[in-house]
Amino acid sequence: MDSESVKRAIIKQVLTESNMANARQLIEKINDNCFDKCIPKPGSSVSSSEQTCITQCMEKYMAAWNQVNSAYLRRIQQEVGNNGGL
Amino acid sequence: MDSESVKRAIIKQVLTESNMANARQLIEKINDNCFDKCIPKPGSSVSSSEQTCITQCMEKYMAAWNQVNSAYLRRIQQEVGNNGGL
Amino acid sequence: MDSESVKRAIIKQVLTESNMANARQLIEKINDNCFDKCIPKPGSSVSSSEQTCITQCMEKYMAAWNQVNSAYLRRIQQEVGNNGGL
Amino acid sequence: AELRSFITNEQQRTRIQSQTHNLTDMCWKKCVTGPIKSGTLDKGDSTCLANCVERFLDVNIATMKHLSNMRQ
Amino acid sequence: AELRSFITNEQQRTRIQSQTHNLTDMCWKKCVTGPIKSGTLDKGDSTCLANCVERFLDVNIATMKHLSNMRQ
Amino acid sequence: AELRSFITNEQQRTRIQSQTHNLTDMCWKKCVTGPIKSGTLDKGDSTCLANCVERFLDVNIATMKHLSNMRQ
Repeated sequence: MDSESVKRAIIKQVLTESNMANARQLIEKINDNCFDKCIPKPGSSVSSSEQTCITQCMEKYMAAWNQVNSAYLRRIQQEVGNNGGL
Repeated sequence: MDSESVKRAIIKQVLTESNMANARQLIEKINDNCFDKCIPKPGSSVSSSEQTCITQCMEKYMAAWNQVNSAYLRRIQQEVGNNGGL
Repeated sequence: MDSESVKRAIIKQVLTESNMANARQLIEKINDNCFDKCIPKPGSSVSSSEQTCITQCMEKYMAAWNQVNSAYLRRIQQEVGNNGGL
Repeated sequence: AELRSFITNEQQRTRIQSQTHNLTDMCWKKCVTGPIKSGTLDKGDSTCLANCVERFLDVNIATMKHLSNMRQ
Repeated sequence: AELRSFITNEQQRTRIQSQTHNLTDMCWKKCVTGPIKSGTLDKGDSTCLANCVERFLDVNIATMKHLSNMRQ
Repeated sequence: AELRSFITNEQQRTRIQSQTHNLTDMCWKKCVTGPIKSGTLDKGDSTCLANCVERFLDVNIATMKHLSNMRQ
């Protein structure tokens, strides 16, 4: 294996691990927040209205994540522009 | 020390550390949840009714831990039986 | 570099890192608790009453930290005096 | 090899215990809401705790299915 | 050198993503307070989330300035 | 040897500071419940914070005694 292939392998490995860690954190937060919101009193099964709530909650939480991410990145850019650091 | 003794020593060490970490986590959770529940307004000493609450809360929390643990293990077994993984 | 200078350099490095970690934790807790308390409904800018609340909250939080720290240290000393360990 | 399988089992046991601590904390807050009156779980607490674990894992599985469908 | 700058960028990206998870969690609890009625953010949620991020960072910057003034 | 005892002391100081951060966070939430009206602790806040630390440590010690009695 030449040094260029080693480099590409390392980059691929780091990206995979970083994406997995990000997905894991997102799943944890969705579970905690949507369970809390949609299932205040856990019964003997997930009712159909709870199921609807959970599906909508997941989509809404991911939309919230995307919006927070954009707002955060925009602000970081702006602060870096203003005085070279957050 | 022969390799069999080394192995046994490692196993003992790992088990001890794992049990200590488990006990430490349980103690932390009991302290946080029972302090929160039994001492809403901390006074100049622990009153006798607060003391009763704390002792009962500890026992109840440990009973809850055992029940959650069994329910969790039962479900993991079931999911593994259904499709080979949680 | 002689061994005495190495030692002093290590001590300085450890102290700097430890103080930075402490400051970072304090800043995180102040941000979380004062944002929560002073900005219940985030608007399009920080209002002047919110700004006053935040400045006072920071000072109050640091005063609380100092008081908790003293009470904690006093109790540790006392427990060590009583039976040689917390 | 024997040692390796011991370590693997131990790591799994540690993950399960740690998840049990989180589940107990969360379900305790959801189910044991009144004042403490005894050191044992009454019928209502006990049913709620068992349902809480089951329903949380239902949500967990649903989230992972949803995300893996989205990716395809 | 190329690899090193990749690693540095990745570390920064990880910090930003991790901070995004914390901010989303906090602002979700502050802004999405009613029952879930759809899978999209309505206008009110959306404005609140954007303001929540901006105001939290304002507080963050104010705290760091305050502490660094104190030290001098 | 001198360096080793410095490191041991530092580790203890770090543990105490970290525990102080957790205690302050918890006791702040329990004791400072109204709106902020000044940058100093009033008498009520101050008494509550001191009691909060003492009572939390009482509970802490009681839990450890209880668990160690159970094991015997």
